[in-house]
Amino acid sequence: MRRVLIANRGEIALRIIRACRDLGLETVVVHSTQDRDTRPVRMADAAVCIGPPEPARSYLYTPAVVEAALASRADAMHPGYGFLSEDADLAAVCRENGLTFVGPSAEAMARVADKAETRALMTEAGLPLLPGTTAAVQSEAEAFAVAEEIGFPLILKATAGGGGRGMTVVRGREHLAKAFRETRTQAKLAFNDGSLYIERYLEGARHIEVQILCDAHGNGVHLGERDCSVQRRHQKVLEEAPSPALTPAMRDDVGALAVRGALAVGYQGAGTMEFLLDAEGRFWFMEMNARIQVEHPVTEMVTGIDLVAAQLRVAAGERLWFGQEDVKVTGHAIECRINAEEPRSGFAPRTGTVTDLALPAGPWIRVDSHLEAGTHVSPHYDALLAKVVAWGADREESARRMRRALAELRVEGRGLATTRDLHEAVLGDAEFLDGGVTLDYLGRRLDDLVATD
Amino acid sequence: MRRVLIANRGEIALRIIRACRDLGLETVVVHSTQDRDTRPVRMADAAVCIGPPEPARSYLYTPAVVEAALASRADAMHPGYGFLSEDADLAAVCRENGLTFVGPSAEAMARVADKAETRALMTEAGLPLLPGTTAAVQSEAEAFAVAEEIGFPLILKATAGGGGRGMTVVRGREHLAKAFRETRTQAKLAFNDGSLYIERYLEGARHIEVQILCDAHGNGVHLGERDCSVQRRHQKVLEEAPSPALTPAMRDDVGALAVRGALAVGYQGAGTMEFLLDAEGRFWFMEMNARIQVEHPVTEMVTGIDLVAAQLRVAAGERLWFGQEDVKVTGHAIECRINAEEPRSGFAPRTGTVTDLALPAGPWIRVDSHLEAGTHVSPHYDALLAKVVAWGADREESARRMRRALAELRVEGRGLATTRDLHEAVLGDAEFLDGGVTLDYLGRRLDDLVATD
Amino acid sequence: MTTSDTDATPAADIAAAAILLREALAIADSSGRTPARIALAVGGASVEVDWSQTPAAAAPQPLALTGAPSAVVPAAGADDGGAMPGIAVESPLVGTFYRAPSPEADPFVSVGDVVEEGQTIAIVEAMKLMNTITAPERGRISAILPEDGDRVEFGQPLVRLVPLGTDAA
Amino acid sequence: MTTSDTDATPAADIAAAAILLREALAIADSSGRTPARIALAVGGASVEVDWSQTPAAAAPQPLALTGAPSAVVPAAGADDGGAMPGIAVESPLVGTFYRAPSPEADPFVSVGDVVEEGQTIAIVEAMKLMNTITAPERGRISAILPEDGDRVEFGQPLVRLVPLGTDAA
Repeated sequence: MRRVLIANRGEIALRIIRACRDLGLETVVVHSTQDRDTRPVRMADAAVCIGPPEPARSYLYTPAVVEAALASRADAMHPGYGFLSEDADLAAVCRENGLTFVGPSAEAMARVADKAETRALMTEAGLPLLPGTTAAVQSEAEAFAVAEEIGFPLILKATAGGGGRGMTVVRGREHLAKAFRETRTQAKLAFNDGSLYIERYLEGARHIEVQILCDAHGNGVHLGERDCSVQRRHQKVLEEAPSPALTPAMRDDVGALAVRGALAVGYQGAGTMEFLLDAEGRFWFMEMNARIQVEHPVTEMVTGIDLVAAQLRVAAGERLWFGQEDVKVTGHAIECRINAEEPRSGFAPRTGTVTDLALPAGPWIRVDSHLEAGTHVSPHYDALLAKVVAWGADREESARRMRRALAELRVEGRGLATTRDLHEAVLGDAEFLDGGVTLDYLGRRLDDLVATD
Repeated sequence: MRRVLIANRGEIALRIIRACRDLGLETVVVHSTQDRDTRPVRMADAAVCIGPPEPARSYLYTPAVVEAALASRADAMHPGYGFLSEDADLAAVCRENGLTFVGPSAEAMARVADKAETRALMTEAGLPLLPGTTAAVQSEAEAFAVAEEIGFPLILKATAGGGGRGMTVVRGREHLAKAFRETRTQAKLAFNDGSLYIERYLEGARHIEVQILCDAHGNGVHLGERDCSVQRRHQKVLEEAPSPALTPAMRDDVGALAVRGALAVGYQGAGTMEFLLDAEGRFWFMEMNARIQVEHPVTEMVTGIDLVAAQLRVAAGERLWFGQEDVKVTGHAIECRINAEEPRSGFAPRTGTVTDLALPAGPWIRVDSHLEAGTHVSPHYDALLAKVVAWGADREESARRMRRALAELRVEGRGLATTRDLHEAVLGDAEFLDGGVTLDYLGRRLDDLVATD
Repeated sequence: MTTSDTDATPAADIAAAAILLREALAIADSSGRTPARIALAVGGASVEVDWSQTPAAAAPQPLALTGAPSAVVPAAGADDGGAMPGIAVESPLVGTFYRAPSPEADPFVSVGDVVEEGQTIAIVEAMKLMNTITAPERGRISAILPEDGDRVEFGQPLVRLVPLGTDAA
Repeated sequence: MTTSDTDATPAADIAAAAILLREALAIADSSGRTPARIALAVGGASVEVDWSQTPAAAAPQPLALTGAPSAVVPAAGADDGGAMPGIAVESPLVGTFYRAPSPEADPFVSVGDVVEEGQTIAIVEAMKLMNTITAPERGRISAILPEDGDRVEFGQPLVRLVPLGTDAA
């Protein structure tokens, strides 16, 4: 591996460039015409314009991405997150064209992509799963039959889903028919696949996910968990590591489950095993993310391990260079996603051009962002502007530093709004500070949090 | 302690504001007319203009600084480094006016300020010292007598010296008279005190300094060492922690010496004990710095301990909240001082207005800097523009990340030049990378390093 | 900004615009604060200079000595009564402004008074030392800016004085 | 920078604008700060100078497909022969530019040729698929920009075409 094509944009493209630099790898970044004058494009060793602003004709268009890699003599491709990152076809096309895909094999990707099938594989591997289906539910009638068996509340999920989209919680029999139809339509629109599966829904649970890393030689380790329970409609807003709800023994247990599950699907690279933690302290496997995740920096800050560099190294065939006993979690880290959205208006996108920018800095603050004065925030792409991450010796210290960092953050521009104030409100909220929250938190407290701020 | 007056400017003022924020303390920053529109002034809770640009009439003018503290109802004063930071009078005036001085007592400061007296105290405390005088040498004749006794090479140092100024190495008897006269004149000009002391000079040594932290209750710990051997005429250019030359046993030994010495002078707060490490692995005490140091971030990055917050906490009377066994050094950190100087022209100052600025960011990079587009770099103040600090799991990884960070750094403006390229050259130099260097390194290799770049 | 009257713009307008521009910049400069934009028009001539990359929010925040009771005084340049006639006599140091030598005494001067060069017009106390503020030249007091007992910064205008020359003008 | 001469702008205005501009620049310069924009107008003459926020050093770096042999091609917009007459026919995708259907065959077109709307003028190969590039309208080829076999980006000008209308103009 010598030259890596980065099939992404924004902060994650910059993050991958930095990891490549650290490893002495050259970088090529692809970009749409919209993104021509952006930091990743300027910072990479080379850049290739692959299409117009619409993702379907640029970042999501496999032939353009692969051709760009071949044209620029890249020998590897890092897909980042989103876009084509969990596309088994891309992994296959890369292999056919002699490109090292930085991620799992096409086969493992395909196994993980179908969330109903993943449930079946994980059941087999002995992971605890909530009652539900391990194959797509074909009809409304079948949905009613399943509901009869597992009871309410339940959740309908798109088998091809991801990023928290295509999910509906159903709290009673009377809502099932409508929810089933609507969710199927959403799934069809969002993922071009209307298949749904059904799972018991847990009230008052936490979202706990385990970072795993596997090499191509059958070795896997976990790097501890992240608590991503501050969510709005299944979208992560703020993440932290470690979870304030876990004991060391629970951490070892869920970590071991995660590694077992990943190895069971023949996974290679960095991935995430998502679990729900119920009020009784039991973990339930939910799904696997076969990519680097937005929130990976909190794990990096508490373990000191560069996950993106690790992805590249295992993709190049390197054996894992450390064992489970070498992974030490030190202190606490919190990440706030600064999105171009207005929480007071249902998180409506608020895009525009950044005319005034101040990114936080200083001790124990890390900011991953592609923003600069003049950056145009386009409605074509996702709303993530910056990830502000704060480390502290303990949770309280990291929260205090995060408040300091948020106070330094300024992203202004006509039409722009951000989620900064919401984060400030959460970081000042007693319920959050006192041991963290469950998944119902933001839905229940949002009005309150954005009003008092 | 509730409201801290910061009697400094530039990056260290910003650093102190951030530590205060983390501790929930209010901040007041003083500034000259020149510094009115700077980041620390805007970021502090309040600001007071105390004088014109000349430091003697503003940052170095004790009555203005103390009056500003009283006027703004501050109850504590943090002096930063440089300016009045090691002024025993300021510590005394603060005490008289009911202000908590963030630093040692006036008495301890006075003991440490006279470097010849410090030598006597440390000898008493059992620290190893190079042959030399423990009182000021009064005349040329006396200097010749001392030289007779301790031999050449020797070094003449101002007893009131600091910041690497007022020192001359004398390699033979024939140079002594002239060097004595000239150094005395320099010391008189720089410190308003022409007293000199004499020490044997060690060739091929390293500069190893130990960070210590003492509370007001007689407890002291050390936070490991820094290697500051990349120097140019006794001025530190690049620092790292830990030193590549120390074994864990050596670290324990020199750390214990440092704490013993600090407690012997009744020290309180954060301080640094400077040693020379000779080719045989022996440590020799040199001097003590009774302030936070420019290079403190490398210690923070490998220990996870906030030194500025710690200064404030012990100044407020808090007992040390951790013991020596709790201090763990993890990984490696390097700091590059980015100065507004041209290494190709004898490090001549190159000041001007910053019109184009890009500060590095991303994983494991910390940048302490007050710069922003539009910042005027004034010849009135020191040349430090930014401290770029990189952490890695080992020395090699931190060096690679530092190279990545330096590549991202851009400070442009008419008339400006920086030491960036020199740092890049050092970070790419086999001699430096292969286990670090001795104090003769930069003098010997400078032409080579700035030429090949 | 384009004013497009097609006739030839009088030379006087051009000269006036140039003068105005230089003046505007000098004034902006002496205020110690950085303008983001200057726009001016004289007859058919208009000029606009924009330093907009200096972020707007980077404008100086209140530099007041907050926290001190009855001591919140605007910083120099922020509101020094610049519209008032006369020259500003500025504080030579940070301290407390007093109009009289002691609480019971009469003020040194009042608005409307004519003072001679070197005459004491106020005191700024710092670290228990009384620093007398004297008139830089003969003139009439047109304004006394801080209240008695206010904390003042270095460079803060204390008094405005309309010069009268050595004889009454 | 745009000098918008409408009808006959009086020479005096032009000269005046030049003077004002020089003045504005000198003053801006002496203030030690770099303006982002200067705009001025005198009568019918207007000048605007824009140092956009994009810093000089931040100007886009070569977006060339470096590393590919004989394939370093300037990016779209960088140097597309914009000074040449005609309209640009741009690449609809990233790929390899070919002037002929096969290495042995004659080129589809040469400079000076007149082509009809829809006529094939080149091929861009991507992922082993041949994408034909056709003339958007009738015209005369005034330039063929990449070399045969060059790698091209999306949007990169390939050919310049001087429209001739449906009949010879």
